[in-house]
Amino acid sequence: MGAPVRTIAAADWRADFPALNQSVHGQPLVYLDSAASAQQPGAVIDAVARYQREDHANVHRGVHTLSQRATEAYEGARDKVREFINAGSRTEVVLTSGTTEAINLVAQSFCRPRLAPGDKILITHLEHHANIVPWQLVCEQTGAELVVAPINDKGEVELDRMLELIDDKVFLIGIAHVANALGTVCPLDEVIEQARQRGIPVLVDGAQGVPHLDVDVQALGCDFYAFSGHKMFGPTGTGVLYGREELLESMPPWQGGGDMILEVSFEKTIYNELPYKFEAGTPNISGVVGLGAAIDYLQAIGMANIASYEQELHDYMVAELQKVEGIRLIGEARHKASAQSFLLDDIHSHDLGTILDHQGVAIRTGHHCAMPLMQRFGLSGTARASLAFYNNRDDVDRLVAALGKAKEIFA
Amino acid sequence: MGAPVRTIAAADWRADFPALNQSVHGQPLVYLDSAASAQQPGAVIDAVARYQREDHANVHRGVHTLSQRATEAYEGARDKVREFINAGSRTEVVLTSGTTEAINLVAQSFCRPRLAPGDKILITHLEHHANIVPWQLVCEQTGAELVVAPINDKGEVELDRMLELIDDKVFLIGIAHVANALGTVCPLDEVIEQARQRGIPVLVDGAQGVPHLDVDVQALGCDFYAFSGHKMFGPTGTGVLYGREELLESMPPWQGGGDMILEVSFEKTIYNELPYKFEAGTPNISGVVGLGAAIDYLQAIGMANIASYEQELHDYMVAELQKVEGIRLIGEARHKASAQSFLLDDIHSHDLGTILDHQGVAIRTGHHCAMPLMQRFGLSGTARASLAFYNNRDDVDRLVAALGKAKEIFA
Amino acid sequence: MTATARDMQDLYRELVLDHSRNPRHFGRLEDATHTADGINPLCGDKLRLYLRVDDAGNIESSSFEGSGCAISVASASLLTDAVTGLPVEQARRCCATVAERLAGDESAELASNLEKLRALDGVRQYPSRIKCATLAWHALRSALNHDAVPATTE
Amino acid sequence: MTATARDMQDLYRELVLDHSRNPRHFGRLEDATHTADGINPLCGDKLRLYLRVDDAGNIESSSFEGSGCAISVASASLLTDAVTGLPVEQARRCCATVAERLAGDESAELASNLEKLRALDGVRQYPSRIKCATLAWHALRSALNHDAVPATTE
Ligand SMILES: Cc1ncc(COP(=O)(O)O)c(C=O)c1O
Ligand SMILES: Cc1ncc(COP(=O)(O)O)c(C=O)c1O
Repeated sequence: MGAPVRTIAAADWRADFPALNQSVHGQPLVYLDSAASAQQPGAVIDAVARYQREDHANVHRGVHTLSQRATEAYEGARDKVREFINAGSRTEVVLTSGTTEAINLVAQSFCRPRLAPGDKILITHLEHHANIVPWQLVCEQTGAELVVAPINDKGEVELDRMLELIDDKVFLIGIAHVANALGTVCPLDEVIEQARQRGIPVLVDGAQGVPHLDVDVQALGCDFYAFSGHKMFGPTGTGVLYGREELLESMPPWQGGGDMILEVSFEKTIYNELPYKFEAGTPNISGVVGLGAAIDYLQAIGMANIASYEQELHDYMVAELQKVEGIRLIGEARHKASAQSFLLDDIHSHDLGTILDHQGVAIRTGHHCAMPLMQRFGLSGTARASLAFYNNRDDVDRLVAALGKAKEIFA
Repeated sequence: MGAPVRTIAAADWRADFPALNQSVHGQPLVYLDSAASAQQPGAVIDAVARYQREDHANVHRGVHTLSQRATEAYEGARDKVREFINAGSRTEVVLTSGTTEAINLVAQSFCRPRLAPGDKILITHLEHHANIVPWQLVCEQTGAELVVAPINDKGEVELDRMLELIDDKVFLIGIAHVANALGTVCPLDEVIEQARQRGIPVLVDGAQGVPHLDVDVQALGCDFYAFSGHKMFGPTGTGVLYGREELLESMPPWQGGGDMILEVSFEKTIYNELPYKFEAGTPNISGVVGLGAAIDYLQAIGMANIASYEQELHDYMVAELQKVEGIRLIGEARHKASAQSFLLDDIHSHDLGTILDHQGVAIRTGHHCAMPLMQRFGLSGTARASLAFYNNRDDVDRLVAALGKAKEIFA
Repeated sequence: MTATARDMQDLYRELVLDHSRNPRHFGRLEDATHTADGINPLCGDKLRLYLRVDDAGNIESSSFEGSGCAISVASASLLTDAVTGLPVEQARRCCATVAERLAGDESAELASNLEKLRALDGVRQYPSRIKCATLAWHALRSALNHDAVPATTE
Repeated sequence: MTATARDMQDLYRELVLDHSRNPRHFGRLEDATHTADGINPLCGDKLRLYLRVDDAGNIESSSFEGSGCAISVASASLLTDAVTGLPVEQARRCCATVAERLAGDESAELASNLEKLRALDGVRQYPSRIKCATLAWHALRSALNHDAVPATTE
């Protein structure tokens, strides 16, 4: 469990992140794009480099010392993940290349063999493409139907209407923990509660949940929870699919190769136990070692501390942005985390991005891999500032000042 | 093209690899397990760390400076891969998490939608599980049949019999460039020539080819070529599927998510162009940057130099091993690269591995993810020493001396 | 004026802002003989270009519609100004010249009809924005080639 | 004698080498009442354990067949020596004791029938080999539980 909640100056943490200590276009960098990918603390960068300098070998099948060390490092990281999200068992922690692969795995291995025409996959209107396209593909392959729960003008899931859509034809529900484009925190408890009553599995896209909230998959009661290492201050090419053991057991392997089998002959192949059944081939060993180091780093601060620090900073950002003349906030849900989308006057978000970058302020612009959401708001894109615990009020002030400059240029 | 062939002391190169400069059980490490996973030069380790310290952000969709730098680094590495294997175009270079994913991609996206009962996939008896199980899975899914070309007692593909098996029912041929367990270099030219005459696509599993040979996919004339970064001195979690553009164009996407689409709506999704259509989600950016650095490193030495240096060392290793009383070499193909499998007296390979490790000599023992091959030889496993260009004659001498100690203990 | 503002005004020159706010030849061209879509997936710019080519092979008129950033809209607007009246072959050459110029090739001299495109020179310092500036020109080439798939800038 | 040889002789003690070369109770047990497979996927060790349990719940006889490294074969051979004649419940407890002992728990005292298993203490320094030493004991537990799936050591 995390450390007790305390108030700490973000500067303490910021200094741990080498990439934040640089200038861009002659200005100290203000990094407000963590929702796309987060920076890494030096501890993670060093853990990966140290692993490569001292311990690297292939895992699982080696009797020699380096292979043994590599296996311990890799499997040790799995244990850290288990503890971090409070999974019941390490067999429920499947290591993947990212959220996207994790969701595709569920679509192809859990859903594809069982879906029939008339079945439905239910998602919401604010999902990232990673929680849309895999379902579109499997619906096309099986004749099932993709059903979309609506959102309101604030960017909140319309809970009542979503609950109404949960009928016996729904085979699986996919829902974001936190929406990447708008920062909306979704009503997981209510959706999961209703789904459970009908025995419908729920996959939570936790890519934006894990970096900002204290996640406990058993308390949530979800069946699958997917997230990415690179959004939680770890390496790219790493990710996790948490799955309830009973469901994972029932699924055929997705990819074939080394490590996911116990025994291969041309006549018959016996698959390995969980979680290895779903980890074909040499895994991203150094990346997973880095992911373990990221978890150590986060645990030392405590996710509850991070969540409360960020909440305060998010509120400050929203308040400051609202003071900017000509701004239009997109996404005004009651519960939000990290991200805030907006438009300024009639300046195209892409132009805004360039002008802010020129002042050292990095934001993301465009559709944020959530085109249906953009269509819902009649937009082709937004500007989005997203926070991590290494940001502070100065960063927000710099953002606001930079918006002022943009207005000048487009005056 | 590589530098002109010259003779260089491997010591020059060895010093570039930090992990090799350590002791294990009090003895200087002799690393003879590169076929499982290779060590990285400092240049690769540093490139990854530098990228994380200075340039990291998500790729492709960002307008700000870091995102721009990350995109250039990532796409720049793709260009290096293209040049390294002489692909015709960067659109033919799909970045994957490894050989295993690359082969699964072809099985699922190229084969699955087109295979019908009665069709055949032809492989050989010396394949790695990564070039067996994906075909078993897709055969099960489609009713196609997996056909296996035999090998002889030396561990060579029986070419005549393989060519006979290439009939019009063969939909695709999967064959290793170099067999990982035995080191056999396969007769690609003849197989590809025959396959082309009948218009049958050939996938080459190049996991053990690329680290040791000068690979030119256009000269080979294969349709797909798959390999892993971690076996060519780059990071784990990276790999490449080279595919001829015409074939890649004809294939539906495999995984869904961000980056592999141009436009998403709930009604209709337009997939992105090659190679992005096959790269769903945030890629392993830092890993690919490291892969690019590995290629730079290899190009500076020249693959032709590496191949000729290793050939000489391999011959020396075989000659020295043959002098050991009680040894039985497994794999005596005329053309070999890197690996040599063997048995010593009736010492189980696992025990041998421990005894050698205790003397600082790291080899691999067991089935090497090639169980059908082991069955072919009536073995449950072998000991395998595999070379890279950072090994030298001293390493071989230490191996031979360590085998002597093993004989003493089991005397 | 700060350095930032100055640099930025080099990118967002008066002419660019003017063309982006008041794009010329904006809208659908009835009885177009050539048309093509341009998509910049990175930032969501989307435009459709229309041309009417007469029997002699001259571009009689041109127009575009769609939405995008200031740079892509201004570039499309400048394009329609520049190519209207040109023989097809000359318009094709313009695509190449502009692409080279925006990619930073100083030797790519701009013919008089392309003079105003100098206003876009500022993008050269912003690699991610070059694609915005060239989008319309890619679409022009597609239109002239009667390509079926949308031009993209990747 | 070199340090290496000494350390290695701590792992490969005479007793271990003897049991691995001349495994006791090797072969199929006809009229077995309990049987289980053990697989160590990491190194290819594979064995099948047979037990005949009488009506009073005592292990009347036991045997094993299969192939594996010296450690796993010796451990299986020692197992059959140790559990033959034991009541089932006591054999079950042995599985736990041996597992703890091999995992390095010094306090896991070995009853007299398990005395000889001290010979395997050397594996504790070789984490990858502990699985070899425990494989047969995992299979024993599976057999007593009548598990359908092979015991593995992961
Ligand atoms: C010949 C061969 N093919 C495929 C693979 C699988 O590569 P990876 O585990 O990197 O996906 C290997 C590596 O073990 C190999 O040696
Ligand atoms: C909510 C959400 N889901 C899924 C993803 C996909 O994650 P990745 O690209 O790491 O696979 C992202 C990240 O872009 C995201 O924000």
